[in-house]
Amino acid sequence: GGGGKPEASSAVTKGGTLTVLAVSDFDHLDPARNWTMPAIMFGTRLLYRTLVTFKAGSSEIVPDLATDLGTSEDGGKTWKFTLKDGLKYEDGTPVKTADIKHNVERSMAPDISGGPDYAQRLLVGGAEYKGPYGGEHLASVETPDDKTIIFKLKRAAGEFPYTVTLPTFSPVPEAKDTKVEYDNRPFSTGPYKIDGYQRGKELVLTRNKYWDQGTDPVRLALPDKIHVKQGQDKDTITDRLIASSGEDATSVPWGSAGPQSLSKILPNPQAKERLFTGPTGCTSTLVFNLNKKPLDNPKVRQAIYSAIDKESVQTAMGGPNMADIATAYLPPAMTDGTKQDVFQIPPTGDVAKAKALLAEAGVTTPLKLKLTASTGSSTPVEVSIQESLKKIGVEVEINPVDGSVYYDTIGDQGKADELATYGWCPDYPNGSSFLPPLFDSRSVKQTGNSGNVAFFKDPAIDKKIDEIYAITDAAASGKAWRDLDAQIMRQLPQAPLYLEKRGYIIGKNVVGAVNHPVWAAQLDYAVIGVKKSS
Amino acid sequence: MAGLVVVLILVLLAALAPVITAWTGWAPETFDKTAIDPNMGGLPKGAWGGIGTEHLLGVEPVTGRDVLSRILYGGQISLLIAMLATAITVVTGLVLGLLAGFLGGWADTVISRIMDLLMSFPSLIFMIAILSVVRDVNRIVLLVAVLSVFGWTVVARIVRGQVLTIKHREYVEAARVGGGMTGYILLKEILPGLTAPILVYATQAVPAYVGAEAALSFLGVGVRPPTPSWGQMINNARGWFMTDPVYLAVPCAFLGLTVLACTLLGDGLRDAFDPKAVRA
Amino acid sequence: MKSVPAALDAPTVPGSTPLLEVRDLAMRFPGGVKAVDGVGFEVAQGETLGLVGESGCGKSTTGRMIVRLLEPTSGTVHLNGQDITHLSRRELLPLRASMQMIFQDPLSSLNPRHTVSQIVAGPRRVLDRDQVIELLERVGLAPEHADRFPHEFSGGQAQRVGIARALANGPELIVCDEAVSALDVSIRAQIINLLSDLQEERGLAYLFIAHDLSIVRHVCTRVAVMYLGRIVEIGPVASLYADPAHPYTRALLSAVPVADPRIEAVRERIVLRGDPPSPAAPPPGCSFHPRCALAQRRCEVEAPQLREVRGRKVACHYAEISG
Amino acid sequence: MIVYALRRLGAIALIMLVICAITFAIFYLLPDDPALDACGKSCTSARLADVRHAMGLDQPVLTQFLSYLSGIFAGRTLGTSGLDCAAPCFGYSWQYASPVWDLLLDRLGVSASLAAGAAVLWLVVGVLLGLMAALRKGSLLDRGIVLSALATTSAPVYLIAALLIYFVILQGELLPFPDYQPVLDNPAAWVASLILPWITLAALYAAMYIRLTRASMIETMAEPYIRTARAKGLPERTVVVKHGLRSTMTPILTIFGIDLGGLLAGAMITETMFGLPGLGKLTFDAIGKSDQPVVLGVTLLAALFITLANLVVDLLYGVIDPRVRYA
Amino acid sequence: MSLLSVDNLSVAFGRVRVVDGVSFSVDRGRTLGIVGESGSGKSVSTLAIMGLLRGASVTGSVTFDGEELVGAPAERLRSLRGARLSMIFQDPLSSLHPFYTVGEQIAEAYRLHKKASRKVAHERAVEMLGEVGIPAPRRRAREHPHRFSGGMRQRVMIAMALACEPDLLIADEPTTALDVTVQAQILELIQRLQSEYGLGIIMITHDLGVVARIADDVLVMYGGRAAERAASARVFDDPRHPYTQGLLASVPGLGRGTEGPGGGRLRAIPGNPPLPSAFPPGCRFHPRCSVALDICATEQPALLGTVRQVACHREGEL
Ligand SMILES: Nc1ncnc2c1ncn2[C@@H]1O[C@H](COP(=O)(O)OP(=O)(O)OP(=O)(O)O)[C@@H](O)[C@H]1O
Ligand SMILES: Nc1ncnc2c1ncn2[C@@H]1O[C@H](COP(=O)(O)OP(=O)(O)OP(=O)(O)O)[C@@H](O)[C@H]1O
Ligand SMILES: [Mg+2]
Ligand SMILES: [Mg+2]
Repeated sequence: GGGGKPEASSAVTKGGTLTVLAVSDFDHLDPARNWTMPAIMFGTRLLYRTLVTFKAGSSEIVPDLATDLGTSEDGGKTWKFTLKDGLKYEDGTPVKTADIKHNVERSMAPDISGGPDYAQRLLVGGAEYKGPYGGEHLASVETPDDKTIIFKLKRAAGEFPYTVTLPTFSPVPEAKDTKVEYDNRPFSTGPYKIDGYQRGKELVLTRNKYWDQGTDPVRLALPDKIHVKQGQDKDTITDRLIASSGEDATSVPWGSAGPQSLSKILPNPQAKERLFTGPTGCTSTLVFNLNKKPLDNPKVRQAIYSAIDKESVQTAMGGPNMADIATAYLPPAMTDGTKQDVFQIPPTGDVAKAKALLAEAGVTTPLKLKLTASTGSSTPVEVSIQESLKKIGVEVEINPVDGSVYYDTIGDQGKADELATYGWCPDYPNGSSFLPPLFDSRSVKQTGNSGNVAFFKDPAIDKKIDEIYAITDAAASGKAWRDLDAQIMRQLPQAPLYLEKRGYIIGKNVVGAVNHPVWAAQLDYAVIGVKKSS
Repeated sequence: MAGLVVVLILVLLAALAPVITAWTGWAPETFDKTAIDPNMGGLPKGAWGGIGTEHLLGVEPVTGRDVLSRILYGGQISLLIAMLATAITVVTGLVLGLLAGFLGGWADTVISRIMDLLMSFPSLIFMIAILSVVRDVNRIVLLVAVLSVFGWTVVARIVRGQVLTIKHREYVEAARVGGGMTGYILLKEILPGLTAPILVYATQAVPAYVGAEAALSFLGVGVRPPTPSWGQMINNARGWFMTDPVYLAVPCAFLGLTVLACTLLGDGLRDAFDPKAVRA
Repeated sequence: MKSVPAALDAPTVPGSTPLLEVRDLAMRFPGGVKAVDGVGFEVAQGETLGLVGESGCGKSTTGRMIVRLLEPTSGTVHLNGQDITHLSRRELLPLRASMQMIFQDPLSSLNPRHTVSQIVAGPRRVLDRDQVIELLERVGLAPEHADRFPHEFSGGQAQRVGIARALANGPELIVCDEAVSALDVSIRAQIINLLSDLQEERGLAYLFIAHDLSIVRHVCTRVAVMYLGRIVEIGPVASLYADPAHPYTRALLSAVPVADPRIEAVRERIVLRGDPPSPAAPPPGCSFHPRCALAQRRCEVEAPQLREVRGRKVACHYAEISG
Repeated sequence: MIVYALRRLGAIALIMLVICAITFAIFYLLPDDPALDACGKSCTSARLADVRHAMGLDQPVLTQFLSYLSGIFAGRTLGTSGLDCAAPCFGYSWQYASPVWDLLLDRLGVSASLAAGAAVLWLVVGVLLGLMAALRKGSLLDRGIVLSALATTSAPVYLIAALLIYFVILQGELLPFPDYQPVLDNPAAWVASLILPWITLAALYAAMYIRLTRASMIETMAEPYIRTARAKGLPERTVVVKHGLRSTMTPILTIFGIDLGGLLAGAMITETMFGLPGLGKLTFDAIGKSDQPVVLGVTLLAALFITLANLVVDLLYGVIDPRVRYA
Repeated sequence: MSLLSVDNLSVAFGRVRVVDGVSFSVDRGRTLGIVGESGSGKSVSTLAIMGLLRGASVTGSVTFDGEELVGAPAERLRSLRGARLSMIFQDPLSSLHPFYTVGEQIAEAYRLHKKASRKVAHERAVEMLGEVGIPAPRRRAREHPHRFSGGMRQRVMIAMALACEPDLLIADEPTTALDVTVQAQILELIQRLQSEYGLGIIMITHDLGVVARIADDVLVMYGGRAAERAASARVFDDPRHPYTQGLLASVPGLGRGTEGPGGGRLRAIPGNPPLPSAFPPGCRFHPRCSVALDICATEQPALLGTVRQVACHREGEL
């Protein structure tokens, strides 16, 4: 338990107003519905505390509301947490475990839709439960007293301490529950409370005087006020921050800088200094539809993988500032930084090897394959793959599909083309949030697949997954997931392409900016502050 | 007629896009990694947006795709959409306007009410809503359809108004007295009088639709990549205009040129169709 | 083409059907405008009937109903004894040949986008090019005019084209709606001469609508005077001009200025009071009574019927004393 | 006139009903399912059915439509958790967790400010320049004005906005970035925050109005009654302003009404570029998030404005032009 | 001295000279009738006098009450217009502004020239409406022109022209658009007002009957030039110019009793009037003239004579 305080000279920078320039509103701030990466961070860093959370700028977990990272006595099927003393809401009333249970329950109500579904999937009886508003309660969450909460799970889950970093596991007192409209004004346990929220226009946060820094190992709560201005134009935000004049000097962007922004920032040393870039923790892949011939042959998959010029793909993404080259599924944040690379193909591809593999597999060229591409996203990537494969006699036809039906199309065994581009971002930096969704054969359905869109089925892998689930020791499970990554990689149901990075340019007078590796490289609002503009 | 010449050149360029790109060697989708600087966010190498002997109008940032090639193919799409939409609005508007004005009575009532209704629609909202919600439909067809649905009323209004005045002209009555049947009167007496205003309208509608396509692309509901269109190019280039102004200037220049040429063409046509103008 | 000598005073040879017979013709426009209200007359072959009256009294409406540009509200139009009032456009086609119209504004009655030969040949292309040229020459135009467009013509020339178009079908009756009103004095005389030459040559009958009484006197055999949608007096030119029986006819005649200062200086003039009332709200009784010097009580309540007075028909209660 | 106005209002009500029905039907028929968006990332079919039920989307379209209509007049309760939406209830935005009507009212101020200011600007600039061009027809000034109008028409709105932002705010630092303030709070800040959006929005219209005014004025100045005014010995200024301009304004007024009515929601690009939280921006965001109640609400509001603007114009027309009589 | 004397007035639009050396004069209480075919330059001459032609070059001399108007400052002409020189036009509907009440339109000039208050000017407007024979003038002054009939509108125009008690009234075809009965009313009105106010009048018309009825002197114009100018009785009794003769012969007489009903041909002038852009050389009438000589095709005849002036080479022979 209990991590140390992050080292920042808070004395110098406490106070002031931090302005956040955003293109649009948060999808949801209701902790039961908040499931978009940076928004989870915004909510849990500033407005509601969870049982466990991440350290500033790090993927390491520390207890937040809870006194420790949770204990399990039956190999990970039952988890128990105890609340710290002196935790209060913004009106001074004490935080009770029943409030956490209430929020977990309401996250399963159909009205309160859209939030993370881990609780629903893991808790006993979660799948059938329809929320507390009809008067029913979930027996698998027990609150024997105001300080203790016990979760009973369907399966062993060694990663559960990570799961409870999600906002589902923050308290919402029943008395303050305005149901759907809670989204507009979550009741604060964090260092700030909502002073005004006009959705799509602005959100103003001011200090929550009942928040006690003494109970909080992570949050510094430097600015007196946080002002989120929504509805700004994307390109204009970058221009304003480069100029960084007036109020813009104490502003940060909500969204990351695109290539066109980078082209403005990078040549300008004064602006480049203020660019903070970090990995998103997501891995982008090329999916092979294993139902289709000749992609059922691992040799063919390996040939295609070998032919891809990943450097070209990287360029299409906006260059090294926007993406790193991926050689494994698990992003570096989950491999303790060790770089795994099973095949050791050079970044620009190995055409000779690819051709040899194709020949070995007995494939006659030209081979015609279809690649589904979302019209809304980065088609340049698909085009660069098309160019690469041309060199080994594989003719790729790009099949553009509207962005809104893209996932439906590739997740449908009847509709999916041979190839598709895909990406996976874990909800927390634990292999359980990454490899099982992508490769567990038990989740494969006829339609509506998400994650395992290669339709990969290997009982050995499924078995291995269950084994790792039960490991409660963090280091041991980490190692187990890495080995599984390599094992799956050898079969290559999906080909890792790149690891997306995101950069944020901050105003001149913003201090303490650090990208958070868990939440899509977004600046960590726990420690950010502003200098008094002198 | 400078307008006509420029319009013809633009149309010809767009139509010959495959030939020209075969000659320059750059297809609209082909990447040129060597033309851009990946460490500068993908900015084209060279001062003028990568303009040089290799890429005559420079390259697209990030991808290094050839701007000339994309302009030509984009022109195909932009002009195709604009011309199709114009053709459909003109034909629909003409037919319905003629019917309403000429037949009068209930036909007029029904058509006029439909026009009232369509004109009361906040068309932009509606277009965006439909364009964003309808999926998996050919975007070009959809764009043309949506633009046409709200566009024809303008033509119909012009035509109806003209028909109402022309219908009682003495020369139309003279044709009636001379035994002209409805078809003859519509086609030979009334329609020729409409050609001038309609053609002038059409020359204004084409650039307007190019602009509308561009605006819809800006709002994210226009033509989807990888298909290029001028509007989409301008939209993409907007964020680059400080670091790569040429990339923005090129499609803007083509759009502006189209508008200007069409306006001049419209003025020219107006004169050419004025029976009082001297015939060469 | 048969040629019939111009009938003078006798409109119809007893027993034979007149070329045109109009009975009780009425036209009511939307808004309750009684533009024409029970008009009846006959036109014999080869004769010219003048139709005069103030602006808005329904002359054009009458003419347009006869050529079926307007559908009458009630009443009948007989052409050569055949009732054409309600024939469909197609049924009317064979009859179009015998009935034509010449319009007031020569330029606007020619389609600016058609050549003269297209215009003259007509929608049904009844003439070939040679015949068109022949006809153009007859109305005083040159063969090279055939390929010109209307805007290249002066008013007089354009009216000649209009006349040629009317002649193309070989009509028996031509409705001339103010056919010369828009023309200059010297040109007007040319056109009138042309019309009377053609009448003589081809035995045409004219319904000559005009407001210029001196021209009507010159070209017509009989005249009908209209007031507010009705005929108030109809009869042979000579007697009507010499001795008008209706007070309105007299006022109308006296208002026409004469191109002779000496006559003008001594002429007795009846200047009518006020304006013609609107056909939407005609006065009760005799519609002329508010402006009439002879009006009595009776005129305010009882509408006079057309009756025989001094060899013509007059609609006035006091026609006898107004002589 | 009053009878006429009332009859027109009746027709407007009918048009609104039809628009409402059509819009409703289109959204219902289209494959875009708002429940799918609300359901979230990992949505099972059972969960989706629950969400659909909670949002009332599982009812027949006619039932939904009728309850929508009755909600406008009587208010209604929505969802399984019993949300209250008071009359006038134009639906409920699940995205913003707010009755649509409240959202519309909230955004109206910005859009009205933007539209009104831009309208005044383009009317003044357009008519003045058009007038100058007309009175100096054929001169260098005329050509200059006509050409710049033409150039402006061919410049996309977002380009104008981008250039203004870059040169006036970022490079010139002449103005702070627009941060909308209601006019009553701080009139100076209101103007400062809207001046560039006004220019952006007005530019295209001003160009159109220049051409319109010019053509109309040239026509009017050839009217015989202008000759009469001159024959009376009136000074040229009186002739132009009192006799010429007044007639010229009639056709312009008609188009102005139509443009103004359509502007309310048509300022999407301008609002987006300048981050103004108006109705256009609301719509744009709502469309992006399949927030159909909001789109429906804005559509109705905008249609109402268009029809009302037309009515006002027609009535004004009667006041300006005494020949127009309404029965 | 004449009230208005016009001497050698020429007007050209660009290189096209549409009026060429026209001279005439008008005295107080007298009426000059100008007749001629369409395009013969009647309107242009009078508009030139009023200073209302834009973009035309006007040469010659126009003296009004001793004051030279050609080349006078625009401001001076403006102060005369409407005050001492008035004009009425052919189409009374389009010549009245549709948006202002007739009272306002009449009062406007009065306020300007007489520096009168709004109220006084309105009273004057009402008075003038009564004067021109409009019943219930006080009520009608507040109505808009479209509520008036054609004849009434022309009365309004006359009231407007005479409100400031001008010295000269130019009437450009004031009755052409009107019915004969209404025309008779208007002519009578003009004559009455002339004797009341002692007006000098220029009456432009196509209609020889109108000239015969009210003109004291007649100017016959052809192709932008004066063909004949004399006292009215002389012109009608004994026209000297072949064009004048032709013109008179073209009109079927109502009171002359020469032609029978439905009978006879009119003696029409052949051909068409020339366009200003293609005026024939020499005498402009010669292509249509039945008595033309060779000289007529080359030499322009001068307007000669004292009591009567005729511009014809054969003047005196015929
Ligand atoms: N289509 C129509 N709709 C309504 N009223 C009409 C229509 N046509 C004519 N009228 C009215 O009918 C009346 C008679 O019109 P008509 O044209 O027959 O008169 P007219 O005697 O020919 O007059 P003018 O000498 O002015 O040509 C007028 O009051 C006119 O306003
Ligand atoms: N503003 C102008 N510019 C050029 N030519 C003009 C202009 N005004 C008149 N004209 C020409 O001058 C000639 C004389 O015109 P004017 O109006 O004086 O004729 P008019 O005798 O009054 O004829 P009408 O009887 O038709 O009124 C015409 O040929 C006309 O085309
Ligand atoms: Mg008529
Ligand atoms: Mg004239």
